[in-house]
Amino acid sequence: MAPSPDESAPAPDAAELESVAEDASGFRVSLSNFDGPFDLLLNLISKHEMDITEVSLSKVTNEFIAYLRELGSDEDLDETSEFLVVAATLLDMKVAGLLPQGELVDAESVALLEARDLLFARLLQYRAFKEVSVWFARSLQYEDRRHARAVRLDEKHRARTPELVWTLSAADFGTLALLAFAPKEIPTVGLDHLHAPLVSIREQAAIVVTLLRSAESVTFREIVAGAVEPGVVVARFLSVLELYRHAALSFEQLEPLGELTLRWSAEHWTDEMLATLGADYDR
Amino acid sequence: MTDETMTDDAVAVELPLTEKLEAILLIIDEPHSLVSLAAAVGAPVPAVRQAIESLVDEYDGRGQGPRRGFELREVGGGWRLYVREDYDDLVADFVGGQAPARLSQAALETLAVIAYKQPVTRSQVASIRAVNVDSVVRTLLGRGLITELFQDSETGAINYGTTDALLQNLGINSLDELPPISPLLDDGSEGFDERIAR
Amino acid sequence: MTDETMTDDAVAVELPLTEKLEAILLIIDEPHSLVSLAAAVGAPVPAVRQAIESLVDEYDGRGQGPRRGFELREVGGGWRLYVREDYDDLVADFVGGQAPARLSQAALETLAVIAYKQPVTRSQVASIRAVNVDSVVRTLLGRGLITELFQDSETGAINYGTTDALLQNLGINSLDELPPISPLLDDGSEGFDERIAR
Repeated sequence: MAPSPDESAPAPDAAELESVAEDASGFRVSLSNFDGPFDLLLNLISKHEMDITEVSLSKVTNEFIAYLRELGSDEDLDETSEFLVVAATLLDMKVAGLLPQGELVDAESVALLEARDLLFARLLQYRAFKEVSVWFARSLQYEDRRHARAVRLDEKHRARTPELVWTLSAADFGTLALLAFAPKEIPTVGLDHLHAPLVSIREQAAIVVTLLRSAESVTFREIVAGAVEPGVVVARFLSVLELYRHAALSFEQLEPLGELTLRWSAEHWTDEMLATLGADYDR
Repeated sequence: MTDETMTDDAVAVELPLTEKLEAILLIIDEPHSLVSLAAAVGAPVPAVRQAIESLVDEYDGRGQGPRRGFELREVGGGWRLYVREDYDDLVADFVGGQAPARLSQAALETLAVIAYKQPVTRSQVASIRAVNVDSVVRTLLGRGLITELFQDSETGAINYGTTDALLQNLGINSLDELPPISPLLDDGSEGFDERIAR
Repeated sequence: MTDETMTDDAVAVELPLTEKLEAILLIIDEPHSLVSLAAAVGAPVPAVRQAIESLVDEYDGRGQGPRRGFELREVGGGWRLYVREDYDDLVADFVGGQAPARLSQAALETLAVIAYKQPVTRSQVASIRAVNVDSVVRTLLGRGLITELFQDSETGAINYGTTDALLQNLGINSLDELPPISPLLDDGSEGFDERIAR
């Protein structure tokens, strides 16, 4: 993967922004071409000609999130939420990529690795089926052109079939028709329970700030104590990162993988700053 | 072979007339006249006549190969493949074994759909029943319970309807005497057609 | 020859197996397995297999007679007469009519998932494709390409599988002829199915 330090970044980024901007107008129209989140991911990955296992995560994540915003609220909720699940996983992976290697090997990072592997496994699987569907299309198309003998039976032979035994009255027939016309609803299971509620980084940051200001020092473990939703834990960690960027806190970690102790160190902090916190994740 | 014979057109012309005729004969239901066959294979009638005669001979075992279990016969001014008469009993036994005396539930339900929705195409029936109905429709046709009404001029789809034989079986005089089921018919099928169309 | 061969039964046996098979092949409208054909002509399966093979050769011009305009193909688990490929265009022109609507990309992918993962429920397919597949499953059911295999006694979820009609439509004889797909699939899906099932 190309190194992404500052000096080489601007040029490709600019070019990219352009291409994305170009696509953006077309994308809204062609959104339906992407049949599901994996389709979109594959498309983004192939656009950058990247190997599926070495995806430049932040690039693809940013575009995926951008496209996700275009989905809008009028789309099928089920489908939109599938996109959200993938987006959340991508974000997790992006966050993991921002961290120094080997710093986190606790339950959370293991879960993150699992989520990443899962996403890759699903993508690979989806890609395999997508590829083989080309064979299906070709075979079906070829066979469509073939002509098999399917000729009605000769009257002579038809006459030799056993006489039909008919037992239905007209009323029976009507009942049968009711049965035949009853819509064959395929029972569906709602997907609603699969979708975690959206977590706001800003809201979580407010909690983190309150916790930090209320004590001399707080460990990250304490900050996420009681958080049941993985999304909340992720959001609180993201807000810690963001607050660090704003020099609002300092942290201390005596040994790798050791306890992460956080101290509030903001000199000029106003609660208004919360409003813009994590804005990067909106884009 | 000259260069010319290597072009697509030339190769197509090279294909034997007898084989072309056999291809057409394999898929036709009704006897076709020499003129009609000639038009189908794009050859002059005398050549088609000659080719047909040689096929008749070959199938009857007067050519190089063995006799076939089918024959090419001229009936009512047209040509068609028929099972060789020697095998009529064999075929009758086979057909008898294949066709049970009672209609299956699937066949009865398909018949009901056709009875209430006629004229109706196979794909319309298939979408209402949410299953493929091709073989069931053939069975019902074979039993004379339904018939081909007309072909849609635009789509070419065949529309089916029920026959008097069904009315007799049901002991009624006209379709009007079928028990009414209209309310459900409208609700159920409408929404469904929309869904399946996607 | 002894007197015994003059009884009706014996005469029936005398008729060539290939001809009997041709008679049956001419009237069937779907592929029939060797076993089914053997039952129809009253001959042991190995003999039928041999006779079918010799018919295939003869139609293809590897026998004594000329090549035929039709061929005998093994498709969807059975044997059936087809127009020889060379003449598909000729026959298509003659028959007219429109080609059946193509399957959408979503339907093709769903079909592929069901073909390789069967028996499989809709939610399992949906998890692989990460989209709702209900309407696509309906379309595939309507085309007769997939069928409901059984209902899970615990969850009530319907398990789907492919049909012989699909094999015919693909021009293959069994699921074994599907192209192999990445071995990665097994690993990925196992863990995933468990997670998504929650």
